[in-house]
Amino acid sequence: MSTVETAIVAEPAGAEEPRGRRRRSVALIVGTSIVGTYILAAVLAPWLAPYDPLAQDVPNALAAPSGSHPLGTDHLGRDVLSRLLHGSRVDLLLGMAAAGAAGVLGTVLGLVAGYAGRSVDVVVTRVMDVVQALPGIVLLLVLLLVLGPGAGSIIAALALTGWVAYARLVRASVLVVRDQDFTSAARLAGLGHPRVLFRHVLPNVWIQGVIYMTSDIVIIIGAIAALGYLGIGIQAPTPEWGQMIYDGQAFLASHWWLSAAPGLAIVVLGLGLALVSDALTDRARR
Amino acid sequence: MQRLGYLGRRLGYVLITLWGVSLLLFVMLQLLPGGPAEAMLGITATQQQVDALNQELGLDRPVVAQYVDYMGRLIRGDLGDSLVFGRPVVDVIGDALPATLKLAVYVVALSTLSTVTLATLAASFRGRAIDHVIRALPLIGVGMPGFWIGAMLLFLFALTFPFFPAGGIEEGFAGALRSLFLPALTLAISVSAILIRSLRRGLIDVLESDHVLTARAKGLRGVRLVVRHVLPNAAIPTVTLMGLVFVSLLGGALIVESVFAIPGVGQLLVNGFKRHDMPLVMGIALLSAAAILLVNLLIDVVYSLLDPRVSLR
Amino acid sequence: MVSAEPLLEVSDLAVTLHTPQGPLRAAEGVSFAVAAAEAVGLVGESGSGKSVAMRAILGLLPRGSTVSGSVRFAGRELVGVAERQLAPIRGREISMIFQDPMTALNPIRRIGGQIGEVLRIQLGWNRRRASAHARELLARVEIAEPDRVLRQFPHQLSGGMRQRVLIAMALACQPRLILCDEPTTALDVTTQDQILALLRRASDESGAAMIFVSHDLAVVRQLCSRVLVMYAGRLVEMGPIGPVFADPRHAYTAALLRSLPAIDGPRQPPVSIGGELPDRFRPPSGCRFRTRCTVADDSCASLPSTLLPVDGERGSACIHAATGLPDRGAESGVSR
Amino acid sequence: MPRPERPGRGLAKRFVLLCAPVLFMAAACGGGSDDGDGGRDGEGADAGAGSELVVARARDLESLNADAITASREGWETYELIAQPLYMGNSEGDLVPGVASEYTVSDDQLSWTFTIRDGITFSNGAPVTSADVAFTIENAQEGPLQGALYQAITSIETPDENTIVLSTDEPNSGLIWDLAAYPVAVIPEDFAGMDPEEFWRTPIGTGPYMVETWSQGVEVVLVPNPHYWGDEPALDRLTFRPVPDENTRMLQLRNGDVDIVEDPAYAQLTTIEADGTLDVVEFPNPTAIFVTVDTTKPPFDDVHARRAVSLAIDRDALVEAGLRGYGQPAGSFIAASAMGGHEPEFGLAFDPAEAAAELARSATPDGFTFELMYDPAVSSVTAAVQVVQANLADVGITVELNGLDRDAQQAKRDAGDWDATIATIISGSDAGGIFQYYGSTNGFYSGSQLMSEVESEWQASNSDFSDGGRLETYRDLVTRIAEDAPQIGLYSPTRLYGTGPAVGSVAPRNPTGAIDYAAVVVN
Repeated sequence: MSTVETAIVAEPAGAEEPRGRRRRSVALIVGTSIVGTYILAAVLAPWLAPYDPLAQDVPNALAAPSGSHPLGTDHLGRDVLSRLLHGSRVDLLLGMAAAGAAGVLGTVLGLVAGYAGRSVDVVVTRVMDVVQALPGIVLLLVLLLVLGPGAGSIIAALALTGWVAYARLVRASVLVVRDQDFTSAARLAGLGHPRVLFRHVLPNVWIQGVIYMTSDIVIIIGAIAALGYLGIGIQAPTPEWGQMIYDGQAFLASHWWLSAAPGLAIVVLGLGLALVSDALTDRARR
Repeated sequence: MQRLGYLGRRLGYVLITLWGVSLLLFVMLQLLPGGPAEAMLGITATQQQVDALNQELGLDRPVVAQYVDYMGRLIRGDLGDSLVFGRPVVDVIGDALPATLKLAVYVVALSTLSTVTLATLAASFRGRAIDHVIRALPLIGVGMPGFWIGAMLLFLFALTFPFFPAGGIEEGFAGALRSLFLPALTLAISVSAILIRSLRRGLIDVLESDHVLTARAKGLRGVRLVVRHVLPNAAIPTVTLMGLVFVSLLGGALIVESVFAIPGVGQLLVNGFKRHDMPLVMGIALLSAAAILLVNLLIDVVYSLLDPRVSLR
Repeated sequence: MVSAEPLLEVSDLAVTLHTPQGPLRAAEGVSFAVAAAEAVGLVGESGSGKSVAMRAILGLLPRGSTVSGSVRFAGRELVGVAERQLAPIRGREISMIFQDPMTALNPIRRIGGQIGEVLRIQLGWNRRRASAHARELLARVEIAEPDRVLRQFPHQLSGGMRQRVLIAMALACQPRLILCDEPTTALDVTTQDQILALLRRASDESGAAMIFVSHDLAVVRQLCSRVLVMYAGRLVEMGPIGPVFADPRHAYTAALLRSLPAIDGPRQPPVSIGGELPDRFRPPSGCRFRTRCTVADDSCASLPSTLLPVDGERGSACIHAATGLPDRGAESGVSR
Repeated sequence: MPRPERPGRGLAKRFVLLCAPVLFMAAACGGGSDDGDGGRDGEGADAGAGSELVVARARDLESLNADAITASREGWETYELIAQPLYMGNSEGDLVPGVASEYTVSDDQLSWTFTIRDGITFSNGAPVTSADVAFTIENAQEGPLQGALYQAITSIETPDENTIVLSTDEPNSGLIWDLAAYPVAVIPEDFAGMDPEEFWRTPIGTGPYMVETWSQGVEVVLVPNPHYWGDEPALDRLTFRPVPDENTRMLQLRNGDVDIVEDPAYAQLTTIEADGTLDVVEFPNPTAIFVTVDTTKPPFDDVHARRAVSLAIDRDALVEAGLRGYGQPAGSFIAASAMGGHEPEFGLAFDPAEAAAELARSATPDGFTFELMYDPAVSSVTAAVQVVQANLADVGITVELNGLDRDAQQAKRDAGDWDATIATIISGSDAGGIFQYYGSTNGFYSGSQLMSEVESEWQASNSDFSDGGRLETYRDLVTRIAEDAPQIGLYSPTRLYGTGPAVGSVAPRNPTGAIDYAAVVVN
């Protein structure tokens, strides 16, 4: 009912910056381009990296950045730039895999809980409470010790602890969408429950999941780094940003770039993902 | 009245969930390779020696019997004895709890303070340069691992400019304030990243709302307007996030306590895992689970107090 | 019946809003005066700038807007004055009632507190005295159980009741001018009449002047003694209700009246106005209605924006105004 | 307490398959060194007035219970400052009188008579009597963790207040070494009337220091024992603090919060040396880091494959990369400095060409792949295994690194699903005990055929009380094991400390490089 006039007066809905629509699309473009470059770096790492990330050159260890080694060498004489590029392969792809797995698991359970109603909902919510009641780190520590180290078990562990956030998000959205007219209309038209779920309910709900996933990936990369610090992270010698940061930390005084380079890699990725998440949030809010 | 009924029901749920947590943990800890006996005796002990110790610790009985026994004692508040420290788990945790609680309170204070100021600044100058800076700032916090932020802060403010001690806790209130500032800041940086974004969004929505316009038409302005009308409404969605933040706090504390040598519960947990001190690990996990569930319950109650439209059903 | 010293004198008011598509001149060259205890109607279609003009008086425009021209209230200039000086006037000398009662009240605070607040802030009353007066105000706006409503939250009240609360809030400090921004548009017809009756009685009793913004001429006729008509950000006609309604001297006013279902007199189908609103960023030169005006001719293009005087106290921005609308306007079914 | 299934000297030594922080100590570790040797020169003695030192350690002190501390080096190194056994090992690895002033062994080598040092008292002033020693040994025998070590003692008699006679069923030349260990550090009878748990919070012993306060996880503060029988301890207050993060430990040293740092990060040693006010202190430490392989199945059932691996490893590069130069290459799991240890020529050889030749002679001439398990928590080991991986890759042997904690490795070993693992052993001053170990752990789990020869030759040495003969046997065993290579030596790290300006001179207290805090010189 708001007349054009009120719209002007109350500032165009949804856009919080004066330059609104143009502003938001810039964020999306910048965000997706950053994330895109990271994905490219991860995929093309073997060709982009000047050296083999595992090749050691102990006598040449801790060399300062130079022409041959733009980011210098680490404490075992390996080229930091190459390890950084290959590191994206581990961190980004692992992050996406874990967030994806958690997302899928969470969305499915969220959908079922939200849509199936009463008994199923109570059971799933109780399970969600139990998983979320435990501090994430405890569950991660136990899972990793049970599953043993390695990328596979880290993805499984992160997914098994991370799915609850997605499930809660999706379930909440499903509860809202479930009673709306178009869902009951679809039911009336004789569509079976699964088809209604995936054809009608899901399209309205997945955007929330994607938005959360963008920030979840950064949190997961942080978690992988923390696991490395506790000694149960990615296996050496595989290059991984968190481990590179920790290894470089001992040389903070003399070789600050050993930690700074991977640190910057994580931050810029975080920035990219946040911009994408912001843009998607605005789009979803309208 | 109606709220007590709700509280009763929710406390019931908390107990059920805690029981679920204890079951999940007990099963998973059985899956861990090796056991406390091997951990205590070292790899070289003869198998017969290991069996003797297991028998003494009651670990040779069937898992179900052990679980029933554990729950029986748990209900009486007895978390058993720590294998490593040789003292009741409750005492061991009790010794370490003050440090973690001081840190947690300090982080909540720091992050709330920084969140409210930065979010209000960003919202009131939305769209301008300061808004973008404030929105980008916490991103650095989210991405960076806690141990790196901690190491940098220590390097800068405990060595290069020695304003703060390099880790540990000093006696007394002032001592604690001084010595826990850097660790609390480390955690606050990553925690407030999420809170600032949420409060900023909340503030902008409220600043554009009709009822703020009405308030301005009544002659309210400046701080009085923000405090009486803007903040209370904007803070509601952020309050619900506090629960999520509190959970991530426990994980972060574990790392920060190790970096800053704070004798807290996080340290106990890491060492408990390394030394296979199952009773200690179970005790800490259960207590933190209880804390998380109670905090979530508290937040739901606060939410209903803050927003009358939400009824406790 | 303009009294000697006008309570409110608006001269050449112009407002530019900051929109995603760039700056927008929402109102321009608006000049009028309001005498004490006088009820003036401000009418126009959506987007005519009527609401913007009114909010400009109290300086309650959205961020980034700019205001020029002058608004003098009881001899004091309000345009360009710092918020610190404006605040004491808002709610105490000039109060405002908004359009949508559902969102105009703070959802998480009780009604009593929200009404009492303006008394405590503007008059410095203590909590007890403020809430007592709040109870009295609720009674005056015909709310059944004032004591219960004082303790309730907005979501517990109907739209009509909330609008009564807003009126009570506006009357609290006995302001000398009440600005009403389409207060009844969001209400159903029956509640609308009750609220209008309430507003008339309130302004009569308190002797407060009133500016009543609406796109509904019937409502304005019921409440106001004079009317100002705005189109695309400009005043196009001004004058006492009777003569303007009977003998509109601007094609737009005439068209507006024709689109009004005649309540009294022969039932004629309402005639909608042809064409659409002009592009707000590039309004037509001269008279902005000429693109939709059935009597427009070349001379309209170069018309000055000010109102031309029409027999004494009336004004119209149409060059044909002085001579009355030519016959061609007849077939547009203007009921004289 | 059920007797272990193999009577005899019991498991005198500990051996850990992981270079985890839990390192065990061979026999000869004892309490404070007596007057003779050590860095205590004249002028240091009276510098004690008002001197305090704060020491930052990697791990927290969890318990001071003589039996439970077997799991933490911090535990026994603190306890050794508080309580002393009958005899103690000094830094050169010789046994010196402690609570006992002398001892004699009977002709049939079955009974040992100790005379208690006259006038010696506990820190609570009570004199030390033979009853206290008897109680100490009986209490040690009941210890769930260390009790097995002392089952060999079948009878304890106390003819008078100052004499105690211990007898065994079989001759046991190493008993004196077992008695020079912390589990049998002398404590007052019946815990001096205190409840055991309370006693172990502030143990009473005859050592130079005693516990003033101990707040878990924060610090333990030691103050001089007023009734100490030896020279007055150098410090008025000695504080140990756990600081888990190695960088934080370093920062506390550099900004003066602490005076001594244990286990400084290797990477930061260069920073310490660059800082004029700080020093790196390096004590010899008879610890060997080595690889032990499963010889019962391919690829390591073939001696040539094992020898190829041994020859392909560049041990100097290991010391450089892993320890930044602070240590020496090791050719065997017996440290060269231990009695009976030496530097076996084959064990230290680095000859990729010869390694390739050995590989050619092996069952898999074109190379093979194996999994190497290690503990990722120790940064020097993590660096070293990556160098080993690169070295072996050069000769066509592919190493898959697998960082597992101690129990995960134990589980794989029990399932027989392992190829090789990194192990650590501290061989105190006497290599004999480690060979006995070798037998009892099936050749450090390698199942090596050499194991039976090692077992029998070690048994023979047991009854040979003359030093010459025993040591010759041990040296020969070291050489033969190195050449058959079921165990491949890597390196021996030295014991490192970072010291601040307040620390004058420090000297080791025992063979494993613990600082003698009773004799430290403070500036």
